[in-house]
Amino acid sequence: MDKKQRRELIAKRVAKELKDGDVVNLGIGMPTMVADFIPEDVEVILQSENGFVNLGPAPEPGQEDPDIVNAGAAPVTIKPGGAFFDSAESFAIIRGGHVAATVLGALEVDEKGNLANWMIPGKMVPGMGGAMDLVTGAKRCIVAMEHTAKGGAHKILKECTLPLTGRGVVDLIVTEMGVIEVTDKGLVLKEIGPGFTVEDVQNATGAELIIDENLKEMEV
Amino acid sequence: MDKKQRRELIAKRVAKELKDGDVVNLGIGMPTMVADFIPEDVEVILQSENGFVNLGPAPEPGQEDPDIVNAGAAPVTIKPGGAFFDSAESFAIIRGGHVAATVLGALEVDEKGNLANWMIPGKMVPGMGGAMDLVTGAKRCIVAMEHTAKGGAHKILKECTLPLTGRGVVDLIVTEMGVIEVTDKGLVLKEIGPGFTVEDVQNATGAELIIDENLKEMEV
Amino acid sequence: MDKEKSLKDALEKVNDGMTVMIGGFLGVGTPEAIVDGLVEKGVKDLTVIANDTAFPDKGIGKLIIKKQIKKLIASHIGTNPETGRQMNEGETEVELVPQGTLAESIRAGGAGLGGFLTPVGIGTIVEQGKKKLEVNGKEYLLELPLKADVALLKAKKADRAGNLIYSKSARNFNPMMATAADFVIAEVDEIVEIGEIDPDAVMTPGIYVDMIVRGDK
Amino acid sequence: MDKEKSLKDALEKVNDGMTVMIGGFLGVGTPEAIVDGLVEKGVKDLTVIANDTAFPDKGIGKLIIKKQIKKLIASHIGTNPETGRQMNEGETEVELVPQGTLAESIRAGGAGLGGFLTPVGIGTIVEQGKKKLEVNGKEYLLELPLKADVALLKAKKADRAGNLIYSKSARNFNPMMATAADFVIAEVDEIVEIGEIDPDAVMTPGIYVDMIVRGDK
Repeated sequence: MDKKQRRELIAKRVAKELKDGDVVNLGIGMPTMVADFIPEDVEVILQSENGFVNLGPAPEPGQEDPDIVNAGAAPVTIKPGGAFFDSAESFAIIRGGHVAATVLGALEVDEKGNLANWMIPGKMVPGMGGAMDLVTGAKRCIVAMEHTAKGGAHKILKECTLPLTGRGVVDLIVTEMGVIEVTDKGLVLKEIGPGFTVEDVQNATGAELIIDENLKEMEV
Repeated sequence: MDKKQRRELIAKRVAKELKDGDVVNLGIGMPTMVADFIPEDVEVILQSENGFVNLGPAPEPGQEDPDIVNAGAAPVTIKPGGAFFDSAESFAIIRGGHVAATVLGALEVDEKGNLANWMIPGKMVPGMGGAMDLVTGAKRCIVAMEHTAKGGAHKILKECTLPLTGRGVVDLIVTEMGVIEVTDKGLVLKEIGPGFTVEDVQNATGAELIIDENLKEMEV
Repeated sequence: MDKEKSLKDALEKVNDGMTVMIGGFLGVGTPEAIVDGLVEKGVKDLTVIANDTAFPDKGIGKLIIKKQIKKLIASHIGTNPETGRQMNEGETEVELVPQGTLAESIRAGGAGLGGFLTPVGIGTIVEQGKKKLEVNGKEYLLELPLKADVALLKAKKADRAGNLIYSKSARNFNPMMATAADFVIAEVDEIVEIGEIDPDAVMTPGIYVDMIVRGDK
Repeated sequence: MDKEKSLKDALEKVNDGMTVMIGGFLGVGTPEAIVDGLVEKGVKDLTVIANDTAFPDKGIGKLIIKKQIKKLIASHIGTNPETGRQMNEGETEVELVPQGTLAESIRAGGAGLGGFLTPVGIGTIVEQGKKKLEVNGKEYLLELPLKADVALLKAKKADRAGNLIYSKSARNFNPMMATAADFVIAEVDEIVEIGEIDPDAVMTPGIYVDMIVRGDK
């Protein structure tokens, strides 16, 4: 798989986690791609933390409205039935548990469900934006990322080393190598990515994996 | 003076305290009458705590809108330039210091500026409604009331005996007998009502009055 | 997804012993058809969170008269003498809360806040049993969030996705209550198709609203 | 009372060393004409409270490039690399705040609250120096209100009384900032007469707004 294929695989698998009627916030980057793979018969309401629900796809070129952008400032649309609101209301929705799921990338995630994705001290400090609110407030937090960093460095760890975005917040990790659930007992490998062995996944992971007794091929 | 004249005198005098551009909340009852005596050249914006600004006078009979009422459920109007909002916003306005003055009646008020106007234990417990928020949040709290209760019982006291609406909140007391400012040193009689002597006012007051060196006739 | 249901469907969601928020200010902005339905259904032992108990023949006042409320959390009961009588005789538990604190507590419940600091009530009996904190030399009460099993709202207009528009001073407590209950039902005068409400004009986003029913109008 | 004034009048209200709130999300909903005026005026040592610093050539980013900001309180600076550079080299003090906490802190400042309890930031460096409280077995951070000397807003439309209507996702932080500053200036695309805005459609009541100026559009 090349990078594009890996990312599509991950986005497709995450899309299957979303249920009809769910209010979902997708992070910028790969998580945004998830929207492209939601089945026709599943109505997911996308929330954009800069202030609206029913986020739609990018407009046709020339049809951009400078006042309708996503949380990454890219031009988007609003679908019928949507609503705009201010930032206090937007985060009342997020913090108040009115978002069924948030999908975010990660720099590191660990077996306690801790998540680090907002800064690398001394190097990259973009700020947490709405990420801390989202991982704390959303009912379900799904990490969507490539399994390892450049050079194969582990991103799924026994314990995060970078400053946390949230403590014990992650529910599910979806990578090109598999689907991992965060449980009280540790990380449970539920599904395995196409072409990988359990050994491959364990070797690419910095924490011990519990292999689910019903381990399946990744459903995409 | 009969009761009606006393109440008009008080309302007229309170009206002179309101300045052009002030946002003002008038309590139900005599305070509401203040609106009738605001000079033409002074624009006061009345706030209604059930959710709007630019409260206007009662509508002509037959023109009532059931969805435009004041905080006492009486039909009113909204003047051009007004705005409706929800109760959280309404009390954000009040608590946040965006109301220049509130005018309320009192059961008791004392020399520390304490105010009691929301319950008589075992007898009348209507609830505080928005009164506690108003006396705490408004920049200025003006008590408008007849100087004594039925039978001449004191209402202006050394110390309130009834459960308080607010501690140290009252700035000014306006009665038919005079205008009294609440200061760090105590109650200062600034103006005296028509036909009364200083002795009359002191006898009708349950706290010691400091007589202002520039004591004047009540301006109405 | 069409959220319009019948009044009967709505009434099935409210059962004995539940905590129910009901919108309105002295009956203005209260879902009268739903309240009438609750009276008829005879649901009892309710904990009701509302600004007031309106009048004996209007709004929440009708639930008081029928003694369907076990506990009331409100800011004002003076316009319905029966509420005061039931309180004084120990028939109904009444917790009186400053109006702004009530509005903010409901908002906090919906917004996932653990509480807020307000200067309102300092030096009064509202302090009783509450934590006091000093911030920058000023004393505040820590007030806690309120939540409910069901919220019953009144709006002027809804689309089928549940986006709501309120009318004038009938807005009052409805928008906060829409955020703070497990199940949210709005009684509305008018239902329009999805897309007919300008997204900038929406006062309560449909994501908060589970069911809409037509009022009598 | 007509609140329309010139851009020059507006700029006179913003001076060296002030704390200024500026609306917008990555430049969308930021008063660009006022920001350009501040750049031209060369006002300095500002404490700016805003969601982000947009881009080097847009919105608040321009004030960063010109080094007019002494301290920044924001949730995100990643789209303007110069902000990060100034922070890392100690040229500009940057306080990063979770976006929802920032919005709520500004709201609390305007609403007269002494603070609020949020679960956001628990277990992270956001905890540092903050009081923690447990409510019903859950841990919360006590976050404090934010206020400013001046708030600079962008709205689509105003009437001469200062009632504001925002456009789509350009609303963002503007409504809260309108409530939390001693002096509030809104840059708007269109000014209409008093009475031309439906009181139910007002997003920021004019009582919060001291001055309106026309933007470039």
